[in-house]
Amino acid sequence: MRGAVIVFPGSNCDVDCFHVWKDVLGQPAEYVFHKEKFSPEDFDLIILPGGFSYGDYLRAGAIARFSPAMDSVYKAAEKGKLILGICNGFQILLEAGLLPGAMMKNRDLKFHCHDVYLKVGTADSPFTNMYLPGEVVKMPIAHGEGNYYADADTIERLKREDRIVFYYSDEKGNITDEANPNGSVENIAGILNEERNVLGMMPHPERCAEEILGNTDGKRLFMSILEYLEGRVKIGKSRRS
Amino acid sequence: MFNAKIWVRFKNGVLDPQGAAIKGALNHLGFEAEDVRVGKLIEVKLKADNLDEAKAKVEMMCEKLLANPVLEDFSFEVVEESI
Amino acid sequence: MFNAKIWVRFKNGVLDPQGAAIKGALNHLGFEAEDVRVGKLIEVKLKADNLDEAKAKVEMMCEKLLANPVLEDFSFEVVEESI
Amino acid sequence: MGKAEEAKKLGLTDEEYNLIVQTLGREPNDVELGMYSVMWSEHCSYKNSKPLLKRFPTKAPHVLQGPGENAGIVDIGDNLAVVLKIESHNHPSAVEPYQGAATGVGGIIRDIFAMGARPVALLDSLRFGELDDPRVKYLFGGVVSGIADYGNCMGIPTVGGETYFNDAYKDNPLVNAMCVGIIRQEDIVRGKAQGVGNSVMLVGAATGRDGIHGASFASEELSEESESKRPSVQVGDPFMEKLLLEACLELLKEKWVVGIQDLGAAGLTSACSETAARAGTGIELDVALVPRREKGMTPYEVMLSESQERMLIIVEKGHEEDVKRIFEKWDLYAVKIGEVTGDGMLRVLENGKVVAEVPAKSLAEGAPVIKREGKRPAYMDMQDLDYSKIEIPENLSEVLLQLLASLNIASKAWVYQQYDHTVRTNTVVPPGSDAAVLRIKGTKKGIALTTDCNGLYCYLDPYEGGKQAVAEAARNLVVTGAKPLAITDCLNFGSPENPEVYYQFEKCIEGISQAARILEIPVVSGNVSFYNESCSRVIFPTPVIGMMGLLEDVTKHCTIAFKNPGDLVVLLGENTDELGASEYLRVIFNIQGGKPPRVDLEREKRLQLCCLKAIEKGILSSAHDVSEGGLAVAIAESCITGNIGFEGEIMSDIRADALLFGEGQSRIVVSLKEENLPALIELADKEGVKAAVLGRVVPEYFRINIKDSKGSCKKIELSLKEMAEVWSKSLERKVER
Ligand SMILES: Nc1ncnc2c1ncn2[C@@H]1O[C@H](COP(=O)(O)OP(=O)(O)O)[C@@H](O)[C@H]1O
Ligand SMILES: [Mg+2]
Repeated sequence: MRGAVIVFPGSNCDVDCFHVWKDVLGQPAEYVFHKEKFSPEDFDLIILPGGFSYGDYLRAGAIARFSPAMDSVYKAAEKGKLILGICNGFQILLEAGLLPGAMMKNRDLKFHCHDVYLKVGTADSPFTNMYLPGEVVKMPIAHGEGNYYADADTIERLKREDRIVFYYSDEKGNITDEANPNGSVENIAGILNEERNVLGMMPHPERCAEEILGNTDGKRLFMSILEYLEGRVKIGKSRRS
Repeated sequence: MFNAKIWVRFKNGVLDPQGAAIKGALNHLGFEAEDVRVGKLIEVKLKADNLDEAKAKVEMMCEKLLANPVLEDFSFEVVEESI
Repeated sequence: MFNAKIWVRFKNGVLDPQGAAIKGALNHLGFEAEDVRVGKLIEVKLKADNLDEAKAKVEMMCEKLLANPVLEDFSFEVVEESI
Repeated sequence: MGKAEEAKKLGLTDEEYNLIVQTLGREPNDVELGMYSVMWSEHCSYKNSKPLLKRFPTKAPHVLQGPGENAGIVDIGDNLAVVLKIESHNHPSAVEPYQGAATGVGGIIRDIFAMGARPVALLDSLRFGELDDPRVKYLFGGVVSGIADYGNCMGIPTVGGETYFNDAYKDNPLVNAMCVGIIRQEDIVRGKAQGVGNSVMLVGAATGRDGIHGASFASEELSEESESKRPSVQVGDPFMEKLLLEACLELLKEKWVVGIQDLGAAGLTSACSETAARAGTGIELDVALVPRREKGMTPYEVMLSESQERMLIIVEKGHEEDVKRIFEKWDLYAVKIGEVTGDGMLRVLENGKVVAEVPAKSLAEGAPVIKREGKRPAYMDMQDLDYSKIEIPENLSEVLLQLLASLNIASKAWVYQQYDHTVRTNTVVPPGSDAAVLRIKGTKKGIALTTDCNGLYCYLDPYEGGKQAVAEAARNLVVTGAKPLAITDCLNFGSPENPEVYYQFEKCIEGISQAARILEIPVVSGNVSFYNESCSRVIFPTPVIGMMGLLEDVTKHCTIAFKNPGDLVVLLGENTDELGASEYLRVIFNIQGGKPPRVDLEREKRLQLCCLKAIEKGILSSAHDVSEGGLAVAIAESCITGNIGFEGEIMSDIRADALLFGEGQSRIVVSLKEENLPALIELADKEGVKAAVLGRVVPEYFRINIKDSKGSCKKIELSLKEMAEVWSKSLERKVER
């Protein structure tokens, strides 16, 4: 399955995402430079990687969303292609309006780089079908602006539509304020769009997808994508019927 | 040439972590700060044919890029540069 | 109660990477920005006995905490809160 | 004012000024004088340190580039090489901690990609006064976030470092940054302006009035006046540097690139004169062609500006457009500012008119070397301490808790969790162990990295302290399973004009050289930072050792954490009756004195070999060297990081506190499955290393009994939870309060 990794000026997890899709999952991968457009037909999966696009100056993701490549991302999203935004990629998706809400500085104003526990909110997605709902997994975070904000109506809707993919939790799956590294509303760490083909998340699954790195919890996210793309799982039925 | 001063503030109701931190620090230093909000001051020098056009442009800039409507409000002032 | 508006700006000549990036983005979007500088707008609500005291306090806050004299200048306005 | 007078104001001595006049055959003009004054400052010229630095062993078959270039290069096989360098940014950080530290990181990264290498890791070695002082707290917080913001934005993981607090650094903190890169050997480029007629191009950020005279600033002691010199601090733009990095690495794949040099201290003056001097050529450039950020800059300002995020590139004539094309892709400019000439002169024009003309070699390498005499500091005679007068505390458990809470021992997670240390997905052992380990994608290999130095040891005995820094750095690599390959050093000292400081400097270098020679680890790059003092205090002599080692098979790496209940815990090496210079004396008795622990280098070498072999054989579950806080702290750290307990008994006639908390060298605490013990003993016997079982890994609690031959008995008994609590939280509590 053909994967694209968009390279914005200041992206720095582009090589990591590329490496996972190509070397760990064994799938064809390509970099797309932000100045290029592409056709939605060219790729099955489009990854917006982490980093500091345009230095995160002004607001994280605010400037990157105007890149020519983003025009193609909008089209691809519309066509139902899978879009995965990790960290800065998530921030760009929010700024671009492909996902609801906004990102603020972490509440303690510090960059946080460490492992967190995540409770899987929904496994009913192209990205998480290999996890169990309610399961607790461990992934690293590395961000200074991961404090997710949305108004109460939006949150209500995200919940109703089962679009919250990960919550920051403790090791046992309790969603507590202590387990919230950045102040995100309701400990939200990742969300889907309405059509469930766009995922934005702050934790880095690509950094925990190999044995040598001591944790493979993130690999299942990429395997889920493959399962879905290769037609072995269907999603969304339970809710929409 | 026109000079615009743009203020971008968090909306009421949005918790401002930087403001909270500064408030804490100010009170620690013995100032009695009741409330602190941190926003951005963006100064733009721009070309336009006249003041109205300049204002319209600045408004557009804010809507498209400088402020995030989910979180922020903006206001601005534009003056013609005296040469 | 008094309301202070404080503007903190980079000194002239000091590199403003944020401003440069925003200028690039604005021009990319077709706005003709000649120059962009980004500063902070800090709004503080504080207690003081009178306007002069409030002003003196704000000046001190800026010097001690809000502005970094190595790189930044500040200016401010204080008004008494109308109740 | 006469020229000679002006020269003095700029920091040049009479002798230096006369030499300039003699070299030029005339009086220098203002621009030339400015250029000389920065290039001949200690910071750029190494005039006080050059002769002593020659004592370092710098050669080995695997050294591809030793000192003298932007960074050192080491062969690691598979046609790959590791590039490494450390640098100080002490004075800028003392004045503006955030930007000072940030631009320090930016500078060291440029040194690495100036060799053509992809930077893969950063380390930071930090020293501050005690955090009770609000200004120190401000400096510490600013420095850590400056490093974080720059490194994080660049996407280069900061995987290690050290953090010490001592009043000696109160006025003058130390901020040393190290960067490590990886390169294919055929891609190595050097900073040489070769080929007469080739084009000299400037790329990256526009030039402003930043940091003019920064190099001379770094070569003075800090005073009230330094505050007024503040405008010389630059602002870093990591986003610009990230683009510059990508553009340069893309460019350097081209065969027609002749040389590249970063612009650091002394800006264009330094970059041009050094590249020309290395190649034996000259450069002619026109400052009017240099893109500016500010209006009205004079040639003097353009030549001396230390604006960050710029590089000088020398390309074959005719390829200028190709360079521009690559930089345009990254939205950066590239401008031809001059040409390589054959006359050895650095000729500066402004709109075609000559404004300065000096021999490049004289600028870059001509500063007269200053020979100084050291004098043994008087305080060294007071180091003899009579320990018998120090009473062993009753409650040793309490002592251990106090040590674990000491900021020099407690976890540094508050620092390194602000650094992205996992980006690039190579970090196999993150910060928190003795050294970081990174895998090298596409090979089976890994590299291990550390920085080490104990300033108090170096203060009390500069020679032993220098030796110890190398031994400890090597030991920290070895316990991960890596064979030490190369040193990069950052020598932080007070004013060399003070004979006692010069003595410290000379002795530290001797100690480092001796250890490097016996442990067979060459010095491949480094940096000297003098004048780290204020009117009230001189810093401890602090020669920070950055070291890099190689693991042939990265899957065999080892960490400090105990892993399995039931594992045996064994001490490799011998306990000694040493208490001097220990954190124990400092924390419990407020004594900074005594003789620092002595390293027997031959014994150290055998110990390291034994540990390496044991890890290679796969018989160890964990390995952790004994350093600050001694044996008890080392065992406690292995417990806390493994979230598991220990129970053991030690028989010894060494006084209890020296046994538990003394910092005797050449010791490693390992844990292993019981069935592997015979193999370890056999290995230890063969290498002539003592191995003694200390106890076992157990769940949850921590208990050490010690007995002497007279049957008297002492013990430490703590719960894992209380130990973990103080060790993990002390730093955070102190900074955030
Ligand atoms: N400033 C820092 N930046 C990054 N990592 C740090 C820093 N200070 C300490 N560390 C990390 O914390 C751990 C303990 O450091 P230290 O006590 O100096 O170890 P050791 O005594 O083995 O040399 C190491 O992994 C080190 O890399
Ligand atoms: Mg150690």
